[in-house]
Amino acid sequence: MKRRDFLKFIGAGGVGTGLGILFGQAIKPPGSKLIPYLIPPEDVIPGIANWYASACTQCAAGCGILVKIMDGRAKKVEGNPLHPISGGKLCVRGQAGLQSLYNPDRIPGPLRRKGARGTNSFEPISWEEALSEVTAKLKELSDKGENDKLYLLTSALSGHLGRLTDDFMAGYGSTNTINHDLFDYRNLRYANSAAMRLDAIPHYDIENTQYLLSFGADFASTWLSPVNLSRGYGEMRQGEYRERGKFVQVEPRISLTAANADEWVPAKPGSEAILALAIAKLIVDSGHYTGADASAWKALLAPFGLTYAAEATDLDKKKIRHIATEFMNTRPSLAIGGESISAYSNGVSGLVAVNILNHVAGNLGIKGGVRANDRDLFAGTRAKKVGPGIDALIRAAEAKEVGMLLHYNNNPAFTTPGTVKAAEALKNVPYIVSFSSFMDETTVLSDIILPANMSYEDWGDHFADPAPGYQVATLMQPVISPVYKTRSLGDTIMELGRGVGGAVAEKMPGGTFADHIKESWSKLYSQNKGMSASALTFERFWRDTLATGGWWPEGAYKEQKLSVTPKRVARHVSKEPAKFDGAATQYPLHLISYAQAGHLDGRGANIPWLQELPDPVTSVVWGSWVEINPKTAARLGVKMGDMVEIESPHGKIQSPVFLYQGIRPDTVAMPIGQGHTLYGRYAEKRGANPIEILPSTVDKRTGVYALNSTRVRILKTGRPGDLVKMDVSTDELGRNIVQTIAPGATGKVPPSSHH
Amino acid sequence: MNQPVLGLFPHVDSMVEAAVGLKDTGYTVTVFSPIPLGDALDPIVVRKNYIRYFALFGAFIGLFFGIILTLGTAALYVLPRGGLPIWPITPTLLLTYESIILFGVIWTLIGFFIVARKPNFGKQIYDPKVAIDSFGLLVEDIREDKIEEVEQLLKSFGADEVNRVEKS
Amino acid sequence: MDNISYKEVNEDVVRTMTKTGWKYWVALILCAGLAVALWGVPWGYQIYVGQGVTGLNTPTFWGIYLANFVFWIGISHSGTLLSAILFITATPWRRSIYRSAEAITFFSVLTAAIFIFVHMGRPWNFYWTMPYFTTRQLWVNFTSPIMFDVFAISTYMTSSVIFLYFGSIPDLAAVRDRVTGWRKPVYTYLSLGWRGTDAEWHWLSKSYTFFAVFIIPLAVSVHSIVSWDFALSMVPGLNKTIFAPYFVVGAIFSGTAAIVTLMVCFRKAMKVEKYITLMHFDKLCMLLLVMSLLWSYINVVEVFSGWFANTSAENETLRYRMFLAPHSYMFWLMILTNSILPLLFIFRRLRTSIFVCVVVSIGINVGMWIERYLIVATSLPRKFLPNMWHDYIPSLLEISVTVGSFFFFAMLFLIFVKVWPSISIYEVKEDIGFPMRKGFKRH
Amino acid sequence: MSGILTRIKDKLKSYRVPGYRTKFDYKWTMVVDLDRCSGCEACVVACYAENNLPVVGKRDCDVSRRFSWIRIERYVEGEYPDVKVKFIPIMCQHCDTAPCEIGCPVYATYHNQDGLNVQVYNRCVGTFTCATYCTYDVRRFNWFTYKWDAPLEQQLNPDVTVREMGVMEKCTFCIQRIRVAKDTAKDEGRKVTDGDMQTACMQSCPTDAITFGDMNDPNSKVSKLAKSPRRYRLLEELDTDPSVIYLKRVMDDKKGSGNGHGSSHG
Repeated sequence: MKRRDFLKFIGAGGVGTGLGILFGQAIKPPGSKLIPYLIPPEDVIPGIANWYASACTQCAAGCGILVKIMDGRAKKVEGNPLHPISGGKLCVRGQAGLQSLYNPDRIPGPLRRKGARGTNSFEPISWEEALSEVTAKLKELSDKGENDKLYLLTSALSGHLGRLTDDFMAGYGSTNTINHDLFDYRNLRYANSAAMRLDAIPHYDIENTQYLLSFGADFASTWLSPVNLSRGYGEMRQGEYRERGKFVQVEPRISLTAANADEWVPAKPGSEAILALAIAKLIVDSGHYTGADASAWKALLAPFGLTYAAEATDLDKKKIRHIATEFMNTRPSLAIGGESISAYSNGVSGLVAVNILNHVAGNLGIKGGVRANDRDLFAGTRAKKVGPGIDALIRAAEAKEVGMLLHYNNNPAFTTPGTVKAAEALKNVPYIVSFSSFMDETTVLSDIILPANMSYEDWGDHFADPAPGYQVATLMQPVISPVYKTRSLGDTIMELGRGVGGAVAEKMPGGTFADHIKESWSKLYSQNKGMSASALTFERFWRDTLATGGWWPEGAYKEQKLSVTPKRVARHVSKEPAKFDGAATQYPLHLISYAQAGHLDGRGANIPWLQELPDPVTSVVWGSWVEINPKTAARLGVKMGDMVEIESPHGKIQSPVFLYQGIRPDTVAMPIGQGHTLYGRYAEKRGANPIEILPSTVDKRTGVYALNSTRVRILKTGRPGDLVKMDVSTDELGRNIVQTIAPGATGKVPPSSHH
Repeated sequence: MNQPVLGLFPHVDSMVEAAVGLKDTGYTVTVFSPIPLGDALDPIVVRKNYIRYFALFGAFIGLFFGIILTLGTAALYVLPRGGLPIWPITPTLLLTYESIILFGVIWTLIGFFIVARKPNFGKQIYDPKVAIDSFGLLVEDIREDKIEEVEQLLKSFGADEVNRVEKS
Repeated sequence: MDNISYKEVNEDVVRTMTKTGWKYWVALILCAGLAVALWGVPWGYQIYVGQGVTGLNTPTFWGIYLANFVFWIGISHSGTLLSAILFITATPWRRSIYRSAEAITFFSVLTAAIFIFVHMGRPWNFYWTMPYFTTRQLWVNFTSPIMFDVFAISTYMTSSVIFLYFGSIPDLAAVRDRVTGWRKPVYTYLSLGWRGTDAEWHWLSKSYTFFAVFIIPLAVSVHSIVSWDFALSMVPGLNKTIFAPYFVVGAIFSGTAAIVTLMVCFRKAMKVEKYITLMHFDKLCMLLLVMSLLWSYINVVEVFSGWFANTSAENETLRYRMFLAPHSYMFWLMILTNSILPLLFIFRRLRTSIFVCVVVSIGINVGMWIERYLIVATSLPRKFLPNMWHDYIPSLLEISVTVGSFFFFAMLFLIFVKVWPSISIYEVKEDIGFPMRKGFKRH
Repeated sequence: MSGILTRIKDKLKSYRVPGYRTKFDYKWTMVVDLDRCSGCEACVVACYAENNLPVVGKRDCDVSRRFSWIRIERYVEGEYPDVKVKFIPIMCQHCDTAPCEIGCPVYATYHNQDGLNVQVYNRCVGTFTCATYCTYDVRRFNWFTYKWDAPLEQQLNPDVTVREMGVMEKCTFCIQRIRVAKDTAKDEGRKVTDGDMQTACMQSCPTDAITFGDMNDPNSKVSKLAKSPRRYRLLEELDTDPSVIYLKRVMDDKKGSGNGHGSSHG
């Protein structure tokens, strides 16, 4: 054999061997290897999770939630599918609650002020020490006989915790319970109470309506009960076995909700009430309204003629008439009033106007309209009267009439206009106790901090307001043990009450707050027929309730007539438009401050997920911006991202420009939520807070600061801003990305076209 | 005992003439040169091109290697991707093309090593001058009595230098 | 080359390897130092911290590193491909420059190959792209253009090294005879016992022909495959059928320009003007001119067909590339250097002016680098969904690595000229001709 | 020899290859009703929570390195006062002829038996090819090894890997939940049906815009919704055959982009 041939042979042999190995590999069954790198994530063996029902406390809506617990840690929050408010769904803030729970900037345990007030200098102390110090202070105040100088400042506390604090205050001898939240719908409550004699916020039945006319209600992101209303919205649009409902939004800018509307009606800021009344007048005049008091309505609405309204609202007459025609002819229709109609100096009037509109169109008390809610299960014991507002506390503090302040879970130093100087006022209070979880602008003023558990770590209950037409009682249970050295607020209050002794101690229930909740529910069980009917014994009922997350008589809606009479509302109807600070010549632009989807009133700003969540409308992350119409911006000579100064008669702030076609040229808008000076690493020194430059204008009837009651001017700074937005281009360039279909091209048509 | 003789020529043509003459006489001649002489050597020796078989063989191995590698391994783990067939044609062709070239090149090199008997670090007859400007003519298989004659012959053809050489 | 003797050639070439002035050492240390400082250190940092130190972002996942990769692959096309084509077509002027040109090929392929690892997210797992048997079910996807790359480039690198080494064997033998000390055994082994017999020369030239034949289609396929990394995607601006010839032409264009630039430096530094003459520059510049015209033609075709298609995606990419991108002036600079300046080579006077050659060839290399950069950096930022568009601006680190790669390449070349006969001794001698009794006879 | 061939054949059969061999067990499909979608982004945060997506901070957001596997894109058209804002949630489309899968040299991404486009983090070497080839820009790269400020890491979902630096990732259709549903169904000796599992985004969506299910099951909700006359798929002209079906938004859009005549641009 020649050498060359030998090599050929070797070569061929090598190939043959390779072939053999390959075939050998090929016919092996899969999975006979060592730990392969070929593991798609689906083969990771899932762990076993436990689910606990509770209620979401990120806003006041009270969605029922399920918390996924693995290894004693909360992993995910999801809507409780059984729960009538959330129906298994949840909004951004609800989802992000866990990052509030596990926030690295939570106050880890009791703190006592060390340095000067407001310098954020605290030292950790033990719970015993903290409780005894506060008890001593309470006693001291009581000994001085200044019991009525004790103030309690909280967000609206839900359920039995609220009742416990009421008892505490009553036992102590003080009536100064101040509930404050930037968006707590006081105007809405007041207007409903005045117009319809309703204590509870009614259920706005978006789900079943065929025509939704919204006056600036941003229900898709923040307004009232966003998850519940959004669920209704989805059904209204594409629910099975029904026609597609039409949706018109009146708002000076295209909010997230307005973006979903079929028509956007950019009425001039402050004129929304006039528009509502003008539509009501058209309806009454057309003879659609057949009530006995039609002539009274006619008289009341007489000043709101179409010409006047068109001029005041800066809208086309045809458009107003068109809306009026559709609104009355489409059955059922529904008008709702949100922030942009209520955030003026005459906010209550606007909301009353919406009620009038609903009344004359015949939308009150019907399916697909406004449906009354029962008083919650506390009826009679804790009426939801509109109590004193934050301005009462600030006035008292300025007058040095506050002896001691108990503060929990809100941030007036951030959410009240800069001109009010809330922080300055609170510095006059000799002793402030805070139960807050985060060191924010208000908490830092306190002398001692007794951090409360978060809702995931604590017992509690929530009674939905607005409820979906029937009562919803949600039970909260501790789903994990406290992450930090915090204590149940209920336990703390009870212990303080017992420590002070006397009348307070008597009012305090025995045992722990957990016992108290169970006991209270057993009372509810025995008082409430629906509850007792659902289970044989209370223990059984309690076990079921803990598992399902609460109690609600599903679908037990009681028809309840609702009406508005001219007499009741006459004093709220006036031709006088909203007042704005700043002369139009000097300050040519209206400023709209609105709740940002993720941050609401600023409370979400310390949650990294929400900071990094692009704003649904502008896609801006990690900062604030000011929305300006491109035409206005061209006139001012500013472009996207430029830093500008927004100056009102009460101050100025800086913010980068966001050019937005969807805003009136005479209006600029800024989101609320950023601009914290103190609120943990994720929130601090980021963006600007538009509330700082707002006037202290309040609606006298409710004490609510009017967010949209100032004009501003925009000044160039010449510097680039720090705008970070995720959308580079919002121009579709004809690429058919979001495809649309004209109404009527499918089976679902807007009902108005039937007429 | 054969004593090889190396004649160093300054000119190609004289060297070739000498080589032809000696070869015709029956001596074994080997030409050393600093440059490839190509067809100038045709009068002395014509060689067959064996390299082409190696190249062809390498190309065939490459062909099989490419096909087996791509198709065989695809059968090893059946992982669909992008809606392409598990045994896709175009990539197989492409990779086979590359492997044909790779193996063709490698086998050509191996072929050269074999037919040129390289590397060879053993003792060989060599004169560094042939790497510069001399054309060497090595004459082997000389009967002992003919050495002088060959030397004379080389000189007469124009060799600068004629040496009796040994393997070094 | 009439006045050069065979002996002189040997002496000159060996001199370039053995006589080393201080300037050489300064240059070498400078290049090596800068290569480490500008490339090695930042790359180490990037591996430690992550790809986040680059300017890459969500639509623009490929940036300057990929541009460098394509650029260096392009440079590589000068040497081996030109050498092979000119060898097959028996072009005489190839002989004194092809060795260095092949070295350029090897070093630039090496640089390019390293850039693949530079751009990877987890370069420590690079061997997962190699087809080898493991018990952990690692295998490679042969439908991936990246896999084509791995195959093509490793084949190319292997073949180029063989081609370079194989052609050098007789010269290594010549060097072996002339050196002493540590060099002696090194070149003894490198030359494989070459003697220069007629049989050796015969097999050498036969084998060499085969290598050349193998290498020409390989080189064309390599750059086609590199272009398919882009062209097989659906990204507007990358998904172009013309990319394969475009890249091949561009590669030869840039490679030839690189040869011109390097030859100017080389002949100056090594004082080998008598081997690399103005005639060589004349020929190379003619080649450049042809390539420039071809390149311009394809470029026009690319732009025109994109414009003619008149789809939103194509239009946007073109608009972005020419006017809107952060560095859109680069497009026009590229047109100047690649299409307009080479037109100077129409004139023989300018073809033989070293100054013009240097200016234009450097310009072409800059332009060709820009071309690769623009292809990547102005297509990916404008993909299909306008919401996700995002400009790409390379970070300082990326720029430093890019600059460092040039020093790395220079370092390799500097080492090469000292350890390898950088001018083919025996082929220059062929150029001189066979010494006959009646003088030299040329082929 | 024939024995070997049969065994190879059996092996090939044991993998159910989508589309072109035998039918696969499941064909996971997502239907997104753009008429329901309000753009509230609840899905985005739900995805962050479920899939351990890191928060990258303002600087990295600025260079477009945000991690959301699902994002809401918004398109604004018209001038004041006739402005239309449109939203579309975009996540990995799990294309049946996915461009990304072709690109990966190491099979870190490929099609699995359920028609899902899976990503094997362990295998990924980070060549970026998949992300470059992706026509929907849904792939996300771990530019750094991201850290969670303690104790935020206690929230991390143990069913989902935390990815290290240099690895590509993307929406998985919540494959860990699919796995749980399949396990449960297997224990009960049946196939996975509607209601057995929801993806995190679908679960949170307040307007019920997102529906997820098995297209091979003719009774599933997605099968029914997919027959809607409003059906379309994103960039369908690219022929990537996505598993995500969109239902057109009902809108009085004068341009009528959905009615076949694209608006003129360029």
